[in-house]
Amino acid sequence: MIEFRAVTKRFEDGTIAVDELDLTVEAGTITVFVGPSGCGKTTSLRMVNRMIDPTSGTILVDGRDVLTVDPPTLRRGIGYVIQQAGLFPHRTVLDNVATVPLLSGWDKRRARTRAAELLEIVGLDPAFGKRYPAQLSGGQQQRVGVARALAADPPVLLMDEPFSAVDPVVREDLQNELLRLQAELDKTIVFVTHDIDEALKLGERVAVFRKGGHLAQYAKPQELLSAPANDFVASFVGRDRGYRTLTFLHADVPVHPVATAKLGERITVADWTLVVDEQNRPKGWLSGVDGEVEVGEDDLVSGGSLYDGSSLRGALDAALSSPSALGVVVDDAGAVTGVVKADDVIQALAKARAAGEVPK
Amino acid sequence: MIEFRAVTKRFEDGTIAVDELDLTVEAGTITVFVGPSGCGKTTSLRMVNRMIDPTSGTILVDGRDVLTVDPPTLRRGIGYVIQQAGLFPHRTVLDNVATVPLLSGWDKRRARTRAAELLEIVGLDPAFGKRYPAQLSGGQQQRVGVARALAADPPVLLMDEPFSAVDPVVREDLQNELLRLQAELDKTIVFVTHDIDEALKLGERVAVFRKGGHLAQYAKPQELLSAPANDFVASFVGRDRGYRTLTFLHADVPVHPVATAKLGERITVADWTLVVDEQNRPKGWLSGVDGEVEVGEDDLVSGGSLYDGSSLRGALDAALSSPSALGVVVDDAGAVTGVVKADDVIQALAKARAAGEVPK
Amino acid sequence: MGAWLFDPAHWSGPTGIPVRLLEHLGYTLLTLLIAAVIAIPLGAFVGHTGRGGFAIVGLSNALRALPTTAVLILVVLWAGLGDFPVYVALVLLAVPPIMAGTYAGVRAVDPMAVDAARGVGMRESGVLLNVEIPNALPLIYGGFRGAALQVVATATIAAYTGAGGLGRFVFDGLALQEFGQMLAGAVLVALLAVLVDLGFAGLQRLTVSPGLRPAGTGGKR
Amino acid sequence: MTWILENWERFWEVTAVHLRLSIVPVLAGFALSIPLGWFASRSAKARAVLFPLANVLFTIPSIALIVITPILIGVKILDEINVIVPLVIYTVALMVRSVSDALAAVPGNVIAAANAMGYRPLRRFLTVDFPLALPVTIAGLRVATVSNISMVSVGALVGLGGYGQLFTEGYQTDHTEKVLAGLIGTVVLAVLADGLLLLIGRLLTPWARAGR
Amino acid sequence: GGDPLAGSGNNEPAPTDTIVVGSANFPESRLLAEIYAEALSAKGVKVSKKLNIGNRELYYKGVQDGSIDLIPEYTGVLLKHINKDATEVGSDEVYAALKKALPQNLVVLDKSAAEDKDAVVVTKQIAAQYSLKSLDDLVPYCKDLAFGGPPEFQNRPDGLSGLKAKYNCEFKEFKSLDVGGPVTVAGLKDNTVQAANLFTTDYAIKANEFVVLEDPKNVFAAQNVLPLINEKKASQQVRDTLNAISRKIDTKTLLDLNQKLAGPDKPEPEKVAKEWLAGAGI
Ligand SMILES: Nc1ncnc2c1ncn2[C@@H]1O[C@H](COP(=O)(O)OP(=O)(O)OP(=O)(O)O)[C@@H](O)[C@H]1O
Ligand SMILES: Nc1ncnc2c1ncn2[C@@H]1O[C@H](COP(=O)(O)OP(=O)(O)OP(=O)(O)O)[C@@H](O)[C@H]1O
Ligand SMILES: [Mg+2]
Ligand SMILES: [Mg+2]
Repeated sequence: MIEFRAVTKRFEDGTIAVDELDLTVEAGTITVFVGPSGCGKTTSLRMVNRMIDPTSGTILVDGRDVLTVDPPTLRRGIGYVIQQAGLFPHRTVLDNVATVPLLSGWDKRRARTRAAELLEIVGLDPAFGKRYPAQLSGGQQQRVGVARALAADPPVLLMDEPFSAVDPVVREDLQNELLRLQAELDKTIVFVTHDIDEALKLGERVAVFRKGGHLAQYAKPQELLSAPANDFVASFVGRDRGYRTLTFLHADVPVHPVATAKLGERITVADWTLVVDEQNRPKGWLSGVDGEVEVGEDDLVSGGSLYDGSSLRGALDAALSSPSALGVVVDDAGAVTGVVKADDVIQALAKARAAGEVPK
Repeated sequence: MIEFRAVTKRFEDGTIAVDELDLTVEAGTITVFVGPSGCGKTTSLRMVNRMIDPTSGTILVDGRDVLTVDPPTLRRGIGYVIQQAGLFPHRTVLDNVATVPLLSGWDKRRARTRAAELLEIVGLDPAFGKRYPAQLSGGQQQRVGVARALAADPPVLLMDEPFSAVDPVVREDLQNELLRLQAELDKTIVFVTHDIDEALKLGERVAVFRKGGHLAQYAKPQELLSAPANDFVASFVGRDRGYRTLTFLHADVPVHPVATAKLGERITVADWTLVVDEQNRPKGWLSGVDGEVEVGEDDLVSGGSLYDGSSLRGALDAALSSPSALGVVVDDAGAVTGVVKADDVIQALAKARAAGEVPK
Repeated sequence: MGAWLFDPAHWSGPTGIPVRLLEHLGYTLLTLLIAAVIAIPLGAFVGHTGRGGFAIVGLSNALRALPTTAVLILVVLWAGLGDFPVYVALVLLAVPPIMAGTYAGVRAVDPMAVDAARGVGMRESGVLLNVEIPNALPLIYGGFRGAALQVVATATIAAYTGAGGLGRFVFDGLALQEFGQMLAGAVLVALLAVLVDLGFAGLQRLTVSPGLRPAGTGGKR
Repeated sequence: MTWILENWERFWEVTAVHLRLSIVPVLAGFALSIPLGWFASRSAKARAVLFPLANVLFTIPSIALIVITPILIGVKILDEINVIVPLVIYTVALMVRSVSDALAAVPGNVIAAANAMGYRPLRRFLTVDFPLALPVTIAGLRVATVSNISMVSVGALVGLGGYGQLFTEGYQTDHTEKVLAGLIGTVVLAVLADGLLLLIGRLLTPWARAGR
Repeated sequence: GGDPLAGSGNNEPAPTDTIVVGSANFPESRLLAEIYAEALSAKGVKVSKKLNIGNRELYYKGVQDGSIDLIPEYTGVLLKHINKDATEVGSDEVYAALKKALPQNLVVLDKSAAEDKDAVVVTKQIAAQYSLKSLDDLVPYCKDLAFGGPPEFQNRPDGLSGLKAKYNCEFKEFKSLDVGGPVTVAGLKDNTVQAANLFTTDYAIKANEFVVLEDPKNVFAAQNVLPLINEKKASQQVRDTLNAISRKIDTKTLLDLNQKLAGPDKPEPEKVAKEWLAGAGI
């Protein structure tokens, strides 16, 4: 657990980067600091491992005032993933990852074994261990950065815009990787970003900062969306708040049966019919026509997104994107189990609201 | 108009960056090239102003084969906005903007006057003219980059990830600015990005590239969303395709009357009531209670996004985000004119589909 | 010159070319060692703390201005003949480039890497020794090799005070109007400089991490 | 110091000579190293030839070069050109690398922007590449200037050395003050020249300190 | 030739009516040059100075190519420089031979009585230890002693080869030092060398109580001071003036002047020259 108690940081030139911050990061969760550029996210983060010391106030990590701990010792117990990885260019990937264990006095062999394990954990082939950072792609470097921070198995992990240097596709991979890792490792993670989508995706709780180092809101993501504390948060969280709120609702939506047909079959199609393959996986829609037709590839209207039962958002999008207005529901194997309707989603939302599941 | 005719670029090391590209960029439109990193967007763009020459194929700008024009002359007629602005650090902002006019032989005075005008056009205070690029924020630099490219009033503008270096908030500003400018100036713009949202927002037509320099799809944004040509495009365009499709639909949604009340009034609230201020601007919702109450700030449930009549997307989001499930509709002055319902949006979508307004 | 250089008589005895070469090399190496011991810690410290950079650049430029001959003469006038004045003059010559190279090298280390070093819990000494210096090595070598070239060239002046080294040939050749001998001396000096530089280039290759080689040579990508 | 005050005229005279003998080579060497450095920055082959050559030239002992020069170029033995030519060679040897590095360090996107706006090569070099290379170039020029000022003294061997004269004379008469006077003169001159170049550099590159 | 880069200054070709006075780069030569220059300009001759021009090898070229017109010289060494094989040692013979040996365009004027010869010098301690007075006494010990002198001393007939030929003296080691300058003095004092080549008028000999070894076999030729001048510049007035100076200078004068130059206040040669001229009534 990390507690900020009335923490203020004023730099020598008078800039107040963080202003009377009070905030508690729960153990075992990912907490995201988000806000526009220059709002004090990095400064707040770096006060935790004493890369910066606060002007006033107290920061406790697991109940201990960080100012009472010698900084290098403190830092060895706190993983720190820096923007653009910040790897040591002169060391191999393996030695980069082994840094903290070696600093903490592990013997070389053990540190390296551990480092090799970690490379696997973050999804890198151990063969990369012998390369130098310059020989890796941006996304691979980020993974090494995460592995390095995890090496000494610290209970606390600080991550400062760790994924900002990679393109959106790789970024999504890394985010999913982080969520998978956290499910296994259960660290206390503080994650800084200025990308609200990333914050909403990763954060169990999100702290929205605004210029001047003020905490504008500290809440669960769904709460930010449905009940932004003020105009700043509302505008920062951006449009689509209502739609995004659905991400966090997992209420049941009724799944309706749907008429299906296989390619090559001869059928009469009165209404929209879902064409599937041998494994019952969706191929596309056939719109209603008069009389009997043979189902051919060319007649198919391709299909809209699929709904895998994850959240109301997926259900609504499946329905909205489907030419038949029916969202295709699939199981884990990708086989069709039925369809959902947009109306049902809207009713499910209303029900969830009434049940108080949507924060106000 | 820019035409790519069977254009291929193979670099010396054998990399095929662009493969048999056939594509026509209509005059007076913004065309966006989008795709994952390394897919040949930049290469395609730079062949237009001969920063790179194609290995085979022809590129015509306004009907003229670019290979027949001396490169510096060609380039003075084509504005080019480079990633991270690429401003000349040793020249003032004004002189940066005046570069091309001076190169084209304008006298200094006239070039400067023109540059000062352009600063205003891109939304910069002319006082910035005397500064050096290093004294501007990232977003301001981008504006200068755009102004510089516009200086000689070229009919064609090439923009290579011009907004990638700024944070999302500033980025949105710049995008809006560009759309506003284009509405005035009516240039032929090719815009490169790897951000699909940006592509969908800015592009009248979007070319999706895939690795190896292949053109995966070239279509209007709504068509990409509703009818991706293949799995690559579908996955690149990402989730929320259905929801995003609504952005491009401007069908009418019925606006229902809503019960309103002013702060301090004493009323009986049977159902959700919208509280407004003196100018009839929404303040928040009051949920239905028994008996008469005085309308106080504290009882308000804050309110969801507002719908200004722009697109079905806005209408749906307003409804989804509202605690009352009623999306508040406002006029240009921000005054309440009524509410919309999610169901109505879904029906409007169905109607639009039936009318063939959603591409298949 | 060729005649002088390839005359076997000049290749033996206590005043022969091999002896002079070794003497010259001796002056060079010891000078570089002393200069490195002085300049690297100073440059590294200033580079690390970031304080006094302006002074370091100014100081090293002022030191470069000291005419080696004058320093040599002064020290001879004060302390008498021998190797000491030669070393004083040469060390003063070698310090500025090594110091400037070290300073610039440490300053140029990617601030992210330095930040990360602190972030993982290295102490300041560790940051300097394990991250900044190894990363600064290419530039340190740059300064060092520049100094080596200068010292090899200038160690010639040792002969001015009657000491040995290849300068002997240059000065004697000058005094005797034997331009063959003088040129041979000059060529030997240049040759030695190239060899010394190659030697340090090899050392650099061995001691600088492959991760720091310019892109393309650091292995496949 | 008293020597300087008592022999002000003579001191002034050697100062003037010293100044001339150091400024001329710096200017000439700088002018020569710009095209050479440009060439080196463009071509790896040129670098492979120019840099080692510069290194070797730099290592030829100055005494030897000063004495050989008149034989090679056939001017009178007491001509100042005999000191100037070797110093030009040293200056070029030092500066080629600086200029080349400086040009190579000009940000690629700025050059791309210039090309894209339709600059032709020469104009681009004069108005974009070279100005942007100035800070690094001037840093190199400062070193070259200071080295020149220090090296001119070697010319005393042929009766030309500016302050070098004071060294020889002081040395032969066991006159420490005179040597010191020359030393002080050299260092002061060097520091002044260095400061002047620093100042000129700042005036020429106002953008370098813009922003933070 | 004129150097277009060098701007104004020393380097323009002197107008034909100006005499450029040069000197070698040791104090005595500079002093003598100053005396010549001062006396000439007092007589209304236009004079410019180019002093401290290295060794004879350099400045003699300068005299030949017209860079300088007048320089103080020493009969013996100058003769040897022009004619390596010259064997004359006596004062008058050397002078006569020299006049003959000079090229067309150069002349020497009257020689003075002042002599500044090469000599082999040892410290008082060494002289006492081996009881040395003359080079003859040195012969048995040559092989045990290190000798210091200018590099050119090794090959000169009036150097090591002369010592070997006439005295059969071969030293254990030769150390290249400077031309009768402080390095040589320092070498003697700290016993780096036990015997060394200095010049007889060097004040350091007296100051350090060195012992000058006699040279009965005349290895070292006579070295009378005289002006070497470009024939075209040697007008009668110039000749008269310089000859008058030569008449006034003897070895004692040189010793006194050198002592003054080496004095604690290290006066500039120019000043010493003026004082002497005033005193000598020229
Ligand atoms: N060492 C410093 N001295 C003075 N001001 C500083 C210093 N470091 C940061 N600041 C200022 O403090 C404020 C907060 O900086 P901080 O780096 O914490 O912002 P941030 O939220 O991380 O921004 P970004 O998203 O750009 O990384 C900024 O205004 C910044 O300019
Ligand atoms: N000069 C070159 N020589 C060899 N290959 C090159 C060269 N320039 C680009 N490439 C390669 O061509 C391909 C396309 O590059 P391009 O720069 O056009 O990609 P891009 O789509 O703009 O990518 P990004 O989004 O990263 O800017 C890449 O594989 C790249 O590595
Ligand atoms: Mg930050
Ligand atoms: Mg690109």
